[in-house]
Amino acid sequence: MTEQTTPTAAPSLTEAPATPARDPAPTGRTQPPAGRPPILRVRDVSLRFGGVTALNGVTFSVEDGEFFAIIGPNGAGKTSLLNVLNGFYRPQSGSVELGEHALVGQRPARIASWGVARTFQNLALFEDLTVLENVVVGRHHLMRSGVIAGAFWWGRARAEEREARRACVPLLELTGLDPIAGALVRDLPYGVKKRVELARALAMQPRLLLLDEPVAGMNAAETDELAGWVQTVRRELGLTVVMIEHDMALVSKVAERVLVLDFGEVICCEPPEVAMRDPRVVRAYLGGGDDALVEEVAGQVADLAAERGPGAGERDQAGGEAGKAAGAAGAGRAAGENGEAR
Amino acid sequence: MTENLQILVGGIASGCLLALIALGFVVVTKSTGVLNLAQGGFVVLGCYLTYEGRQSWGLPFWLAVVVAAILTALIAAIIEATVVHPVALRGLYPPILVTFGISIVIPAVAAGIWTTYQLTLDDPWGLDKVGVAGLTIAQRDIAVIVVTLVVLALFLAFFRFSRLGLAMQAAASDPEAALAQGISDRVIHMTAWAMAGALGAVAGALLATTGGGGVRPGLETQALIALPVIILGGLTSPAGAVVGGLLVGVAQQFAVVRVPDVLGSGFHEVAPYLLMLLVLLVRPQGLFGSAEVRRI
Amino acid sequence: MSHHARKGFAAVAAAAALSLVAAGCAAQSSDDDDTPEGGATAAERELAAVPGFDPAAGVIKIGDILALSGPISATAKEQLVGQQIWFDKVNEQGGIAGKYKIELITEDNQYNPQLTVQAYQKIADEVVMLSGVLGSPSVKALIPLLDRTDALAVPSAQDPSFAKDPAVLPTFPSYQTNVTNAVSYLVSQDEKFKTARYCQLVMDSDWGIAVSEGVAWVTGKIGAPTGTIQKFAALDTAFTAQITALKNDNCEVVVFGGAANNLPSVVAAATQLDFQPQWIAEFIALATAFKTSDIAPYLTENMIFTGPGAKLDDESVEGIRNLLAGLGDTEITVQHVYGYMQAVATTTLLEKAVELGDLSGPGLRRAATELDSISFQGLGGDVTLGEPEERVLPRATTIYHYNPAAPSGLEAAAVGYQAPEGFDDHF
Amino acid sequence: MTSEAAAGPGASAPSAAGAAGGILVPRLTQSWRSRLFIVLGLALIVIVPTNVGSTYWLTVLNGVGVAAIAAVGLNVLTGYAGQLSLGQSFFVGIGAFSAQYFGGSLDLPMVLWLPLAGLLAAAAGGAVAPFALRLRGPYLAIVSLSLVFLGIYIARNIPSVTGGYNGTVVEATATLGPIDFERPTIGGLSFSREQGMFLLTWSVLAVVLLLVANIMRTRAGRAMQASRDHDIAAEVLGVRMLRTQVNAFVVASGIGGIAGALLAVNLEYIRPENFDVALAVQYLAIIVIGGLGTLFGPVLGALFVGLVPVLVDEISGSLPFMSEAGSDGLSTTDLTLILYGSLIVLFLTLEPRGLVQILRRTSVWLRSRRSPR
Repeated sequence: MTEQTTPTAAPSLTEAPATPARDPAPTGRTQPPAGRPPILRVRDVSLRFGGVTALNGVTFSVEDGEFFAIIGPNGAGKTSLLNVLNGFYRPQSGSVELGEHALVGQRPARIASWGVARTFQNLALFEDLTVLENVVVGRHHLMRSGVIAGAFWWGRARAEEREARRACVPLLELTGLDPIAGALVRDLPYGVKKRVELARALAMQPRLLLLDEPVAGMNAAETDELAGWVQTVRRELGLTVVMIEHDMALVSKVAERVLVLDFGEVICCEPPEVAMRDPRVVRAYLGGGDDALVEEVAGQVADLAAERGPGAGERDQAGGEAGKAAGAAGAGRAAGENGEAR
Repeated sequence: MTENLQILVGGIASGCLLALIALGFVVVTKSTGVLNLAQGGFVVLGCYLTYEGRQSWGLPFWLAVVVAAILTALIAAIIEATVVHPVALRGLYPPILVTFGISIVIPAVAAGIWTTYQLTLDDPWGLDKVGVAGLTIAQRDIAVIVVTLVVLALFLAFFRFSRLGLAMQAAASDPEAALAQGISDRVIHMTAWAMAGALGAVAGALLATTGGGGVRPGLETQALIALPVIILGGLTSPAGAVVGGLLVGVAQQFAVVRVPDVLGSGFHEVAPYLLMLLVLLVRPQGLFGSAEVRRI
Repeated sequence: MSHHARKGFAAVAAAAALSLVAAGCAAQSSDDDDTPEGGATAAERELAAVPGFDPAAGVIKIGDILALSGPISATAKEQLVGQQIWFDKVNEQGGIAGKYKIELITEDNQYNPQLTVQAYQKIADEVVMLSGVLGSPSVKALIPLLDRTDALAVPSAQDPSFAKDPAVLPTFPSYQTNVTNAVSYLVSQDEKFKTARYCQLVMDSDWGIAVSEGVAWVTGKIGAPTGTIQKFAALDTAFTAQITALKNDNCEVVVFGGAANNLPSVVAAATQLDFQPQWIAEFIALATAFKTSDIAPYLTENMIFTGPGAKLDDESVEGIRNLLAGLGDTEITVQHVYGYMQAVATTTLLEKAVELGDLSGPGLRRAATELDSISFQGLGGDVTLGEPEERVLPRATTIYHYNPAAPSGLEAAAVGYQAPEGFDDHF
Repeated sequence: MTSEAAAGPGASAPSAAGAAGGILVPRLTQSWRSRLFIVLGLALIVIVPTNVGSTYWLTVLNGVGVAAIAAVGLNVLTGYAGQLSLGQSFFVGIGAFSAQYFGGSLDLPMVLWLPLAGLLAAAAGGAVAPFALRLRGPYLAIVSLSLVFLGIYIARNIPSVTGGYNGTVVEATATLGPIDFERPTIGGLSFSREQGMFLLTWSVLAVVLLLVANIMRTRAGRAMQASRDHDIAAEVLGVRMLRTQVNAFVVASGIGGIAGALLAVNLEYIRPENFDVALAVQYLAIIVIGGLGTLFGPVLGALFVGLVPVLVDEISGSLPFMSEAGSDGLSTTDLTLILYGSLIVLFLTLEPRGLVQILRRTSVWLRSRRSPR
């Protein structure tokens, strides 16, 4: 059932950045490696709510077909960043470009029509519609018929409806939802609902898929299952994915690069095995602390990672620990940001 | 000038009555999230129970009002516990419609018990008046204003100082916060309805004084007039209900005499709604309401 | 066409086929009306059965549609009692033409025009006519239906537009007429009213418009100055603003167009502002409860009321005598008189229809044209009948002073007063 | 059957994606049973008026039909698009007075005045829709209520169209080509006005139901339901809120306008006060009692709200404790109101998802009894 990724080489301490203190400017590979063109460019984005700075000078880009993860403690600004990407929040400064489109200032619906799809941390399904109808909504921006054509069931509306449903069937099969296509979403278990959300996002035929903590609230088995689905569809459809996730095991298993946010600022952007041992990252998750403690935890994380290796089938202990640490550290902070609190 | 002041005082008195009814709406909406269409029913119960207290039990006016308020509060709490609570959390519509059903039943029951003849409460003020700085003010109007102030003070004290009041405030922003204090939402909802019942009853008794037109059927519709008030002030703001009530009361009185004929007949009836729409254009959450944050 | 569209067509076809099978029992063949031929010598002939009248049982059924629930049901019920008293009296004396008993069927319209139509549909096949339809809007809503079925109703309403409508049998003077008479009465009592300033405090409704028409006409006739017209809504309870405006306009006479639930608040505001003009109001503005309330002195001091009736304790008047006998211990009100008069109009018409030998709708309409007028046993002025366009509403109004000692607080000052100034044709 | 059980109690749709392309064509009906019901319903539109002679019952049923149309409209806005509205009687009023204006004053035929009434109301709905975007829940409810008061105020002040306070007799004629619904004749048999009106009213209801069903199975209707269930998710999926809102308001008020036009010809006399708050609340009661966001909910709700008072009235005449007409005490209408109000409370407490849900459960229960596993 579950897709197994090839375990990446065990990370080594030597790859860790030399400077442990937080740099004023983000370091690491915020630019994608040469070769593949970037599909998403985020430049110097700052977002404030009243007096609270949610994002501060965030810059990075994502290459075509990349699996990109964003991590950070609670309240770091991850979901805010996602909300900027799909137009739900409008940053005070900075630019976001998707291919040739400038996204800042556009309505979410418009951005969606340019191929940005998204899932939500807490389920955001249409509970009183069937699985199929939920997925067909994903094709909304690909369809044209209006209310009058629909009312009279005229040529285009009818053809479009059939076409839309036909196009959704492979997606339902891909996500294993085809046997329950006619079921009301309200009646489905949580894990299945997550899949529906994924299928719905895929129905948008996205160029860029944003996943907001896709495995939040899931147990290890469910996490693995969903990770499998995500890997499958990404491979099958050749998607570019940007994912927010607390589950370090999942991140290190699937992500090619990790952007670490803290207090709305980028503190590093590296492959996961590098980022997770970065003392700045550890410090961010601990919410401060002296150097000795940071060293100690970083060492533990590295040891655990080396011992178990990322990408193990079960929930990764190191990731789990880091996740818990993140939770504990984050809880003490003034979160002040919507949707971040679990 | 005197004329304007005179109209202003009249507007304040009728605004206070609106505020009392609106407070009944607000306390329920704030604490339980339900828009209570049965508030007009409490107005009806209040005036007829006061009448009953006066005529059948021979109580003095004030005592009759207090007894009526307590009885109405009890009835309201029982209604909440038996029929409203089971649906209170089932979306927006079922609770509104349940209260609509109740709003149909109460006046019909009252008509069956007390007939539809016009009755008199024999209140202590009658048509008495006092002269203040060149103005003449009806004693009943002064009573209305004083009662509103007292009720408002009691209201604020309850929310500020009592454990239940604090829990209700907490519950308004986060239902679990109240539970954490060991007070169940059942108690909070019943208390809110009891308060709404008492507020409606007091307003009903004051409405049914001689100066207000006497005890008569159809008083439940007075609650409809308070609807723009609660939106104007902000659905969950007691202060908004009072300010909104005063604004509407005063605006309506001036609309009666200060509006040119070109605006057509019946203008002062829609004036509260126009005022409400005007405020909403600027502040969609009302004067004192807090803006709703959209969450993902 | 697609698969299921064909199915839809099949469904419609099936429905049509079914309907043809089913059609029939509720349809009427176009030429089956066998209404009796009306003849001048019909008196001896046995009356034909019509809906609401069974010659074998000897009972004529009459409908009354009025507000038996809701805010004005108390007064409506008094009207019903008044009607029943006269019908009982007629039945006691043998019935219509000495042999047909009257039976009254009541329906509640809640003062709602839409429900009035529904209520009439319910009893239309059981009654020969309506002895009452409460409320001008309700009567207006019913007229198209009455016209279509050639039926007839007595309106419990005072809209002058009903005078010449063949669907209704008018009984009462219009509001316009009452106002005209009241003003004329004042002038006849005291010369000062000839030059007094006339203002109005009227409900924002068709009633208020009717009152205003009356005031405009009569003040024009006597040459009195007119002042402000203040309006209010039915639910208003605060009148300080309106009374302030009336007072500032130096109004000496104020015509009040409002109901009993408005009057106490108006008096309260007037007392508060020490405003004491001469008031004119309809009897509808009164409630019995006022006699024991604080507003009674003000009413006694400042108000006259218009309405039908006579001295309410004057047993020499036939109508009053019958009402008092029928009411027993219950205190007589003008609403009783009002209902009683509708009953008198109804029986007068029925007598004529029986005499003409036709109790059908068209027969009743014809009876109304054959009648010259109807008198009301001393309770009100005659209504002039005849062809619809010739009909004239009663012109006489009884003027009452307020007196808590009198029955229902009304003491007749002038019975059947008719303004010498005359009336506008369309009143 | 088995897959249905797996999908939960609420799912009645077929479940296998591959099964005979079942899901590829969004069908109006899912089973032969519901198809049978529809055929039966269409047949009743003709059978009822031709077999019911009582003008009273026909008048009651005509009222139910008109209310059902208006409620179907409101259901689009409130049930499907999730916007709580207490303003439907405003749009019904626009339809009613436009019917009289176009059909009566201007003497246009029904093929013009009926759609025009709908269009005018729809335009008004489209005009207020953007304001509703900013308001939620009870706020929108009360703001929409203000439409009703404003509507009455405006109507009173344009007497040339509405007759002002006096109202106006409706002169618009209900004829469609050779068919005169006010004096229908079929094969030499003539029918009463009430019978013709039943045919007209309930046929329009059937058409309106078909249109709404079509909307709800296609793009625009799905967008409404999506924005009801999760407005933010819908927006992120490319659903334009303003467009969806305008669509819902236009459809809802347009249907309301058509209901108003039919109400006008049914009543024959209309006045501004007809279209008051009580009517608006009644429409809301209808859709909630019937079942929000369901196709036939408004029809069931209208039958309930229209027939319960009438039936109680029929029964209460024989009850011993009722007061005589004219005397004090509990009147028939008061008893009716008490029972009607109590039934609303009872129904919503027992089944907040309405009569449709009760019917569904009953039929599931019946089927499970018939075929025990």
